[in-house]
Amino acid sequence: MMLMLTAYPFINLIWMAVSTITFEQASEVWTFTPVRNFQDLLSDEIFRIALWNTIVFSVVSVSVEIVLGLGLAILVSSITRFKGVVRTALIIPILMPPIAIGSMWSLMYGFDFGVINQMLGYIGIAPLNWLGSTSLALMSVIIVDVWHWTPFVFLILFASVEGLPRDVIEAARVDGAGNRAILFKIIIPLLKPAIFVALLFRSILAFKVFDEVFLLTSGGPGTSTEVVSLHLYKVFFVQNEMGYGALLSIAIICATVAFLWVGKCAGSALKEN
Amino acid sequence: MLALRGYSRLIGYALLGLGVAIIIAPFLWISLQSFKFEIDILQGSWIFNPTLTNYTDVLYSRRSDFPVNIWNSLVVATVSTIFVLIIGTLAAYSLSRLKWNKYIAGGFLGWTLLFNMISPLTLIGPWYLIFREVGLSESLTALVLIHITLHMPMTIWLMMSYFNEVPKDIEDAAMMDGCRRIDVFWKIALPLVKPGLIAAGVLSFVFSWNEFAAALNLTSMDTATVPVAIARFAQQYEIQYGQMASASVLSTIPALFLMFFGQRFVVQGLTMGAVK
Amino acid sequence: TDSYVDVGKQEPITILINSSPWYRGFEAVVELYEEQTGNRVSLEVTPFNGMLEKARAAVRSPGTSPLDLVNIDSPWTIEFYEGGFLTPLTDIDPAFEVPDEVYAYDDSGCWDQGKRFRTCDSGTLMGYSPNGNIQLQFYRGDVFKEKGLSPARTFDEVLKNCEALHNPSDTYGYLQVGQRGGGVTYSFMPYLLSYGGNLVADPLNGDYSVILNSPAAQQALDKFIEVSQKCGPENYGIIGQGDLIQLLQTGKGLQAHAVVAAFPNFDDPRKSAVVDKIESSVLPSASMDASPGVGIANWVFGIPHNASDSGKKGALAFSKWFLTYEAQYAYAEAGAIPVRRDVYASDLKLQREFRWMDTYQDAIEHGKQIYGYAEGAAVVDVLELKLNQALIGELSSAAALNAAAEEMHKLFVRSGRKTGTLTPLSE
Amino acid sequence: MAEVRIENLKKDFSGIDVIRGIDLHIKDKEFIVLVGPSGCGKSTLLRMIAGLEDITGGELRIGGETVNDLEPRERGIAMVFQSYALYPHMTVEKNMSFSMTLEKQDSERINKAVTQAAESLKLTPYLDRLPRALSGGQRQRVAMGRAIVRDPKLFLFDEPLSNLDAQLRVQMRTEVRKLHQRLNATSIYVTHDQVEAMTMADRIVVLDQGTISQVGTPLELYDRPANKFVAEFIGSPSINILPAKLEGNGLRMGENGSLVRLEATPQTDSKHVEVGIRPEHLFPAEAGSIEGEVQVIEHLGAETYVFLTANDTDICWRIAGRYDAAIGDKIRLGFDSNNLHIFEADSGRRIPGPE
Amino acid sequence: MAEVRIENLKKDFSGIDVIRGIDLHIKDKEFIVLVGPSGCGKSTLLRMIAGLEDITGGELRIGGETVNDLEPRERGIAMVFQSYALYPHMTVEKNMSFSMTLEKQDSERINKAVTQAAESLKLTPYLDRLPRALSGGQRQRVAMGRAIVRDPKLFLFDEPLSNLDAQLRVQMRTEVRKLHQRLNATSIYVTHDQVEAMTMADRIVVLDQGTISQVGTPLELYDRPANKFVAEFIGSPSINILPAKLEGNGLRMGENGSLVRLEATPQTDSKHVEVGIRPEHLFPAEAGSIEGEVQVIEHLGAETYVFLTANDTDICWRIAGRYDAAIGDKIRLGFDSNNLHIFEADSGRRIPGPE
Ligand SMILES: Nc1ncnc2c1ncn2[C@@H]1O[C@H](COP(=O)(O)OP(=O)(O)OP(=O)(O)O)[C@@H](O)[C@H]1O
Ligand SMILES: Nc1ncnc2c1ncn2[C@@H]1O[C@H](COP(=O)(O)OP(=O)(O)OP(=O)(O)O)[C@@H](O)[C@H]1O
Ligand SMILES: [Mg+2]
Ligand SMILES: [Mg+2]
Repeated sequence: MMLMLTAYPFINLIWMAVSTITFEQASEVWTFTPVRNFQDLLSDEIFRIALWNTIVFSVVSVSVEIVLGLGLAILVSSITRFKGVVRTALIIPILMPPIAIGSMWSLMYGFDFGVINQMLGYIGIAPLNWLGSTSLALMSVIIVDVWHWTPFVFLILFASVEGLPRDVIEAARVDGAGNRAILFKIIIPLLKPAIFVALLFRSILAFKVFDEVFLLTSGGPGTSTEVVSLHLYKVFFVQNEMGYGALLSIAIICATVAFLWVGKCAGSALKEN
Repeated sequence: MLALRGYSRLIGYALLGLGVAIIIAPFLWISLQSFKFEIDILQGSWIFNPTLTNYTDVLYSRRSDFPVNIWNSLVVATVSTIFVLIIGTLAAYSLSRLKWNKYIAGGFLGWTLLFNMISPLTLIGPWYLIFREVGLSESLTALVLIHITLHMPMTIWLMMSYFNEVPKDIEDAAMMDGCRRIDVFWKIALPLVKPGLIAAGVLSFVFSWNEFAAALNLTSMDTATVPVAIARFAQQYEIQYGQMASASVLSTIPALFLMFFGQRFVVQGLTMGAVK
Repeated sequence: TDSYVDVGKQEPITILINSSPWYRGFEAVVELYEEQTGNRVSLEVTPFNGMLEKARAAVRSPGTSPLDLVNIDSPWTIEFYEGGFLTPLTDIDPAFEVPDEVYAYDDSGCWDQGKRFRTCDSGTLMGYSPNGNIQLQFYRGDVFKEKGLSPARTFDEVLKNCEALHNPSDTYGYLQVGQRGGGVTYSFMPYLLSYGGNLVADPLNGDYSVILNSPAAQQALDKFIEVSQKCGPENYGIIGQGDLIQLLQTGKGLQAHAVVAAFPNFDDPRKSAVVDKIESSVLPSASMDASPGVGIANWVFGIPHNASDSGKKGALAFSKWFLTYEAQYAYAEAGAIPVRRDVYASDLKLQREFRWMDTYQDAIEHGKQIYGYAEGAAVVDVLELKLNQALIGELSSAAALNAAAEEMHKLFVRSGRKTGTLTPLSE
Repeated sequence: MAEVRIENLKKDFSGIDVIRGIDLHIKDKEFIVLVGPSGCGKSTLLRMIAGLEDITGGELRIGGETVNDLEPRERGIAMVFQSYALYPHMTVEKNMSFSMTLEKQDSERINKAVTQAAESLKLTPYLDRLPRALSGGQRQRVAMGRAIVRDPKLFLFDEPLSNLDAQLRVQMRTEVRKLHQRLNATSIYVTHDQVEAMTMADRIVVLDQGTISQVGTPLELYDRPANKFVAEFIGSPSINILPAKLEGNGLRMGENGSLVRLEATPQTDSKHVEVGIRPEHLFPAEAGSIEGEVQVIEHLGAETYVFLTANDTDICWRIAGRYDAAIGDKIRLGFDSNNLHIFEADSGRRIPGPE
Repeated sequence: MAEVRIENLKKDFSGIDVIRGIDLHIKDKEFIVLVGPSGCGKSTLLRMIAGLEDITGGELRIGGETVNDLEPRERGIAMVFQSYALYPHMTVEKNMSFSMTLEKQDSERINKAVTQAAESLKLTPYLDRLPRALSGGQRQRVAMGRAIVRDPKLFLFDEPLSNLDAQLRVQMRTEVRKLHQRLNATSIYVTHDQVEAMTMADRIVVLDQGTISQVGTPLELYDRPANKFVAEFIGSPSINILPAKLEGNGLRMGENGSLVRLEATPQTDSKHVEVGIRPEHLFPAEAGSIEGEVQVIEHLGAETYVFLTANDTDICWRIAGRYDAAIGDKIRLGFDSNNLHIFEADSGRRIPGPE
């Protein structure tokens, strides 16, 4: 069953990617048009922009989330009281349906009545055009993403932090390590496998980001927050171009793989130094 | 982990406090909105007449079968999480401890990742067809199966990383004590990765709880889940913020509760497993 | 009440309907139907964003459709007509016809497969509109009275009024949708049409020459941008239909054009700070001589080709009932936008809450369907981006129109239409 | 200056008193060996000195400064953990150089120190291995290496050689003492090995259930244990304890045993005493006051232990070289009254003799 | 029946040869002690017997059956791990009873076994504790307890007493031997403690870098070590090794030292030999052939070690009781030629004497 649920759609996807699908008399007509689909891909300006935005979005949001999630995980495991409460509080954002997050944040970002601008007003800062300015919009989306997904990273890493061998950390402390050294030389290296998994799945999820962008900006203003899955949605779904959409989807997978691979290389290059 | 004493204790707690505040402030704000009339929400008023209309509307209006939706979500999320945890931990354990052929294991893990990258948009169609063929369309079973499939990869990967942290020595000792592999898994490895198991469970539950694309297409009015119901408040031309807020609160709270009890259940199950 | 038509006993049916401001009206009418006839109707209510997916899934899959009557937004209808997914209503009952009193909304319910265009002259009847949404101009009656202003008839008057009204960020002089993907195109249509521009030359007769980048269109776009810049809030480039309506509700917006479906919101004290203060008028035009460009954004009810026979019959029976004067009257009373001319002409309009009905009757005369062809969705997508880019200043108006025209041209070439281009505007 | 002053130090682990008021003054450059039965609180005491356990009560001063609330790294301490606590993600080399890199020493110096330490610990072939690919003893040596590359004021060793073979242990003993001298550091060394305790210590501290039983030089403890507990704990095989009664300045062994004259009258009020006599102080004697039946003979090569029972008391006799007897043989053993240790039967306190 | 036959057993850890072809036949009910320097492969060998490490080459038979590919639990083995490997999530009691619950023994019996084991291990007060709240020695005892509640064919002990104090160790030693006898099990016991090795073993196996150096009873190994390695390894302090030259049936110590007559002519071709002489076989003698300068004196209480240098060779002299000398004193020591061990200088092989 599981195989069918995964393999069949995938094969279908590949087949679609080299076809053009139209409907006649309420039935599908598949035409084999690989060249045309690829040409479309090559000349798809918006896809390129979307890819770039997605990469920026993923790199920034995932790295911020990892840093914050790790920080929170370590802080929470370092406190002695209220651990349970804090942990529960910290995972609330992932409990909220993305669609609610999108709409409620767009309300919060509201230019005129949004609570964020209200707050800024109290401390004497002029209201910001969070979602409406091309320079800010992507950042605003990233902020929401960070808020939404940091708990994910936190949860994964917290479980791992709690299992770290205490005597090793004590040994480091006696060896003269301060909190900083313990963090960077002991905890983070020991957490590497968990960080890796968190990074992996956060990156994949970030590459697939849709709900937040769709509800907050729909890719606008202009193309400033256009991301690949939004583009895919428009092509595959709104424009009903299933063949090209499938190819796009495969291109996105390839891009994700490439992205992860580059990330891995960058990671090991960093480690060398 | 870190020693928070004196000065660094202050900073630590301050940072943590700030983090918690930033994370829950929006939620509290949203909860606040759920007690406002829409006009107060729109105007961002802080002083307003509190009302429960949003809640009554969400819970009792004809369009929104919210209690039913919550029930559906509970069923789907709980059942799929249980299955995901069982299958996922077993798979993860066997991958991390049994000597699998490198290519088979690598291929399997790679495939789970790749599958995770596919946009759900392109998957829904085939799934819809499959379930119509086998006569499961619009049933919760279909949704459960999909959620199991969707959330399995992450669970496997996560649990693998947690299992790898278990000292091999301890498992060896259990083998000496007369455990079969499966006993080692149940009685030693699983209890030792309890925090990880809970994390994976929470994530699988949450993802299932919030999954929208498949839930929308594979359910009907009777079997719709919470996210689908909530999405109805984002109607054409108008987002019904009040109802949206109250529905979010209503959706978050059972999830919180369930996770809380779920954790207990997991913990208890494991202790029982260890005793038996 | 006894003048409701008798449609006889029918099997239960399922209607796919989206949540929307007028949903409650529909729900009320369905309840009435059940009460009257004893027939069961279940409503499959989906989020707006899930409509199309569900409708497609139901009609495309093999086997019997779980839905018997589906609600389709007019831009999507072509896909369903052309793909053969709907049963012509006359196939179910040759005697069925839509009453004359029901607005045709620029023939949105008919399809001519040969011409690949919607027209009732030569086409078959595929559906009818359950909701006749169009755009109207809204303004604040109280403020206008106080300042001695009158509703704008031209866009220049809009600008003039707005000088007196615009006082950011307390009040905004004129609101129009600017969001990409949120309806900037629809919001721009009144300008385009009234200035004498259009997208394609003559689709009815198969001429898909792109005429978007005409000087008239440029004029229209420049005016559109000017109004946004001078009279809108700072984030005009991201204002969606919902945001706009809500700005009116909070009392910040003093003039605007928006969909009529929004109107009940203005008088709902739970949602609005301006109860009873918003008035409507026909959209402004390019000049006093030009006619206003009223874009129609209606929905169409159709019956899936793969619905069960009893379902088809039941759906048609419901439709008959639904389109009667009595049903439509009740429909309007419950807060929806009715589709019968005689309901608009009835005593309802005398009621304060239906004060928009007169305007509606005037405006619908100018109503136009904009994309009656299969490439519609792709064209909108292009326009949403380019118009938004022009609006926020990323592109000049000429560049935006040229680019959009070029892409549209490509689309038509690709689908094998007879098409052509204009000489590009100088950028 | 790293004298250590411990005043009324206490530790309880949520209700379990583990250290119950310890007073101890360790002089600068002293080598203290800490011994005591398993679970008596040795590791806990070391961990408190290192700053790894909160101090429940009392005061701890190192080099004159109260360090109760100081961070471990501010105390200038190197420690070998009983559980090794190696950094699993670092090679042996990195494990050993970690503390020096933290101090930002230049790499040449680090290199030299690590090479040297590895040399003396016989770890050179393993420098690039991760701890998980090492044997138990190798791990323990890495733990040792981590401490000895440093230059601390105070060394804490928690059973650092327990997993090493005898030969290596002898070598390491010498290394540790040398290091102690070279660095002019103060050392506290926990061990269960009698030889280590006797040979390495300037003074031995005997801990019993969280309190100090006796502090003194090795031979002081051996020759004049303050109480029965110390007498039994120091020396292996353990001292023989026989019940006896004081009669004037004579000592009657067992119920109706022979009377042993003592040179001086013991200063005590209690009549019931216990007499301790070390296994090596017994000798075969026709007229000996102990008659026992051979139960077990253990041949260690260089010496032999003969275990007998005399009047229901187990007695061990230690003989240099070989000794042959059959199980069940009856043997008469004598002793010199100078070699007796007399303890009050109830309190266990030593009754001072004529020393 | 649990005789163990090991034939040409080999293990390499991805390229590192750790066990290099071991042949060993352990008889049923035998108590084998396995000794060898740290890192020589003792734990690896045990783990292979237990079935925890794959066997790279050779054959392993337990009770006649080849078990190379059997699951650990099918081998009927109980094992104490060097690293303890306690179950962190179970109390001491659960840790100990785990194997019995797996066998679905009835709870009364389990209870009895655990209570008894806890008693003998002095763990009764800690039965409800989790391992992390135990001291090092207590943990080690739990590890021991886990093995001794069981009823296996074969016991494997990997340094099970290394973290216990001397007294407890002596008691545990007895317990283990008793257990071994009661259960009629075969035991393989790894230790670094000379006393344990000498007193517990039926036979000792000396391992050196993954190969067996010698197998024999304790005194065989002590008295007739097969090579220099065994001679040095067995006995603490270690045997003194002096270079010498064979001259007929005489032995010239050092370059120009005195000539020692031997009772029989050694059977060897090599002229250059090394002479081993145990520290306890030296005695002061005016005409002794070794003259050394005192470097260190170690007082152990019951005995004294004097370390001297003679002709650049370090020599240890072991004296029962006390001995006083000043550092730098010159001492002349003699020995009995019967007590000499002679080894070929190049191969280290023992040159058979007149035994
Ligand atoms: N996983 C491994 N990979 C490579 N080498 C290993 C691995 N495990 C052990 N070794 C090496 O194998 C040798 C034997 O190890 P083993 O643990 O059997 O030693 P041992 O005799 O038990 O020593 P000790 O007395 O120190 O416990 C050691 O030199 C060790 O470094
Ligand atoms: N976290 C804890 N909670 C409760 N009791 C503890 C805890 N840690 C240690 N103990 C107890 O404190 C006592 C002293 O422990 P400690 O580790 O200091 O003993 P030790 O003298 O080092 O013994 P060993 O020689 O066995 O290592 C032990 O009885 C132990 O059970
Ligand atoms: Mg300890
Ligand atoms: Mg070992």
